[in-house]
Amino acid sequence: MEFYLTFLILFIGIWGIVGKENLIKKIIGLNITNSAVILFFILIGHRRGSTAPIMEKGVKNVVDPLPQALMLTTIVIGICLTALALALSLKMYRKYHTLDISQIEKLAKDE
Amino acid sequence: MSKKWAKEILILLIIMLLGIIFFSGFYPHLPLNLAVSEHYVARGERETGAINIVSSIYLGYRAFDTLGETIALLVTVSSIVFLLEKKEERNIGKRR
Amino acid sequence: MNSIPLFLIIIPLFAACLILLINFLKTHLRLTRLISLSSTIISLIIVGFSTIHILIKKETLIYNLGGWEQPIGICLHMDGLAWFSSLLGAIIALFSLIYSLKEKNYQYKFYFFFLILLAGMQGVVLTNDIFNMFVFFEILSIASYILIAYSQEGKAIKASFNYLIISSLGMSLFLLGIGLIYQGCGSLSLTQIGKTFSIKGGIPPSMFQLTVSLIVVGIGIKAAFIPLHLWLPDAHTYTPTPISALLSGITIKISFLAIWRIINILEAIDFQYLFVWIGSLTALIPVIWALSQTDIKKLLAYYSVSQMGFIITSFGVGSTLSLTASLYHLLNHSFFKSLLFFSMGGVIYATGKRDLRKLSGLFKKMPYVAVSFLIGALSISGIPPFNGFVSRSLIATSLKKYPLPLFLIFLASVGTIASFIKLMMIFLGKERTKENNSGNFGKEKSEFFPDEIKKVPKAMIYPLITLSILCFLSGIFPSWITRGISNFILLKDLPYPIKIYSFSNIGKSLLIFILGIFLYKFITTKYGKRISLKINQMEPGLNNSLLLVIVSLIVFVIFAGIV
Amino acid sequence: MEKEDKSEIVGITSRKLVPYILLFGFYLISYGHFSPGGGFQGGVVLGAGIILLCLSRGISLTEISFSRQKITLLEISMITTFILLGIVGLVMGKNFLSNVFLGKVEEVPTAGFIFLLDLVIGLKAGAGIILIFYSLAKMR
Repeated sequence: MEFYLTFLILFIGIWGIVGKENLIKKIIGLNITNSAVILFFILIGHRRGSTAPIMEKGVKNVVDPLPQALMLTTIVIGICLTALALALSLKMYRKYHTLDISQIEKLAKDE
Repeated sequence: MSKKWAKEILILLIIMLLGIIFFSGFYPHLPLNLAVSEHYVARGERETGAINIVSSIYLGYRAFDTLGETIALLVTVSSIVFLLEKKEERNIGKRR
Repeated sequence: MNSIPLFLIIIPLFAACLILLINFLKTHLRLTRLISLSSTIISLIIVGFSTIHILIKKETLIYNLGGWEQPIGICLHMDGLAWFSSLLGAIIALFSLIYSLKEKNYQYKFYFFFLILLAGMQGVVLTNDIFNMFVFFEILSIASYILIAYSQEGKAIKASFNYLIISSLGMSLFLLGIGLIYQGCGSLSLTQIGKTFSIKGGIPPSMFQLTVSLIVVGIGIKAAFIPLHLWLPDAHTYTPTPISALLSGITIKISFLAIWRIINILEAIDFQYLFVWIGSLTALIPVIWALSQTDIKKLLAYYSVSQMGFIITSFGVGSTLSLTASLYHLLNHSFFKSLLFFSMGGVIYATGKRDLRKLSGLFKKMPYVAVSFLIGALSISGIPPFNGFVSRSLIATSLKKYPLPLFLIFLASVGTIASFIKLMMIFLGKERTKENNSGNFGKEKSEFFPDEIKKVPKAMIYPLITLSILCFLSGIFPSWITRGISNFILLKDLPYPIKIYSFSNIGKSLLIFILGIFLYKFITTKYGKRISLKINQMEPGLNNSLLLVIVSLIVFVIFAGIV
Repeated sequence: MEKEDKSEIVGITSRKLVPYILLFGFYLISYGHFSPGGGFQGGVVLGAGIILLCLSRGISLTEISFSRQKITLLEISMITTFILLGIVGLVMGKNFLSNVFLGKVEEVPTAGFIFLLDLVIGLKAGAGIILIFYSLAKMR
């Protein structure tokens, strides 16, 4: 059941990227898609009634550690993409003084 | 104004279609075979010395991913510094 | 000798960190150039050194990182296909680095990003782990985002932002595909996935199709086939010339080879059939836009997409001949595409102008650049002695069973010839002196006068000459290279000796040439110019291209279901 | 972001609080292999500490103690040590990035290789976050 919720978040993120005109809203949509994919991965490795994979004494059934290790990498890559996208939109705002992608495309075309 | 609404509805329709495809192609109750993660859980502590298995995976078994990802962070930081530095800072680098 | 794949990735990375360390306080530009040049040459030597193991002994080099075996840890493997792409990447990277030394004195950060781009490319090709391929794809794209926005003009930053958003959407889809694969077969190493992740192995067919289409669309954005290519023309025009040569020469090919490897491993045969149609459409549609372009680099960028269409179509057919033809055309396209980008970069360096209408009659001023451009233009339009002709006729022979895609490719090559005659007019057109400065497209008065030309430096000419020699050589020894590709790289031997320089092929290319001249005559008429102006207006914005990515994912899944 | 429009309370409390945040960050890094935590999370906490300092006392003051040059040097040296640690594995005859000195698990910080990599990544992630903040915040 939870898997369908992560897909719901994924569709909201995709709608944010595709539907929105504002640059910052597109970047927020990008973040939502990234977190939806991370949630999906964590849910793949989840098993009912098991604890975090820290092997202290007497810890028996443990959640699958591999997706969690992969998601550390994906989170950092999500940070890199967001930071770069923000820097690029900052530069575009300094040049075109608008954050609306269709305006920017019009201004850039007749430059 | 109507053109904007038509676009919104088109996008929502396409995403609905995407939803149907995702739900049809996805099977949550698939029997998972966990040969690899069983190995990590069972022998992770002895082979890498770390009790936190997630640390032992992303720093021991798959340390190459982490190297690649640190390189990604390094490239992002130096590109942001390159993009957003002001003109006079760039000349300082040259003059010295 | 198994550690060759590791050194191919680590040497550019270590050189990049050294560059940062050296230039931390005071910029030493000469030392930076020395380091980047030597590390590219060393990685080229290492690839050359590895040919003994891979080609002659036909073994694949496996290197387990951290000492752990196949599905537990990450391992790098270098088989024929990986050797082919890393050799290609090393050669073209060396040429664009030599080219960039004299073109503009770039800051030290340019060489840092260049080396990271090179390391990312080698990494994608050499890993045997699907998540590690995702990480190296990210490194590759982050380096190419910043290199596209290097000149910091408005258009370059917009192009880089478009590429960033579309490609990160694609990468999230690719990651979803990896998640489904992990859920299906529990391990991430490609050889393990090949054994367990298949419909026979208990994976429900609809999940299999969803996974394969997620991965193909996710990586396909970087390989730029038809609905996903809208970011490419802008991205490859506003980058510095050595980088646009590297990007369209190698990066789109590496993503295509990654798709090739994943589809081989997952044995998704019905997907391969889809590529015939996608490839032929990719070959034709960008040509229509390219004919109406006036910016010389944008025209070349459209042709990278269309030539990728040739490669994808012959990959789609799936027979031994077509796979060899696809790899052969991939090799040829890297050579003549970078040659064309370098020569156009020479024109821009000398005259400072990018507009087709304002340039004419430059042959006498820069003979080397003109001659090498002519060789590149002749080989891309498939004129007999050059390599374009060989691989295109191979693709045509392998497409016998699909008449309509063959016809689309025929139209695409006619369009190619038309626009490259248009480009040749830069060099062969009338001399422009102060008196008769009437533009060769009618009345526009061009303010370009011949005496303003800067001399193209030697370092920019050497890559041009060597690449044109390579184009010529790979056109003359077709049978030697085709047998080499099929026996050593694909490990399947060709069933029958192929006659390439046969009368039917030469006749066909002659027919295409004549039709191309007629099309060129048609474009330069008033009526033709009005159509091209209308086509130019139909630039799809960022939102439409993102929507097209999602639509193509849906189309992929539905078609895979039917076939 | 400048000093004058800051109330004194924020300045003083944040100056007192930041050392503990940094301590917690180092705890997360050093006990990453032992308890939940790890390189990146500790590094981000370190970065957040310095950013709190910037927000509360203004960037120009924080630049005095944590100057941009020092942090760039930290970041570059960390990535080079990461690659050198990998090469050390190679030199010792094992494969790249392999666990060179496998310390005994009982004593706390002798998880050997993992702890070193944790430390390197933590400092690098923290330095990266601070540098991104410096560049983005200085853009008027």
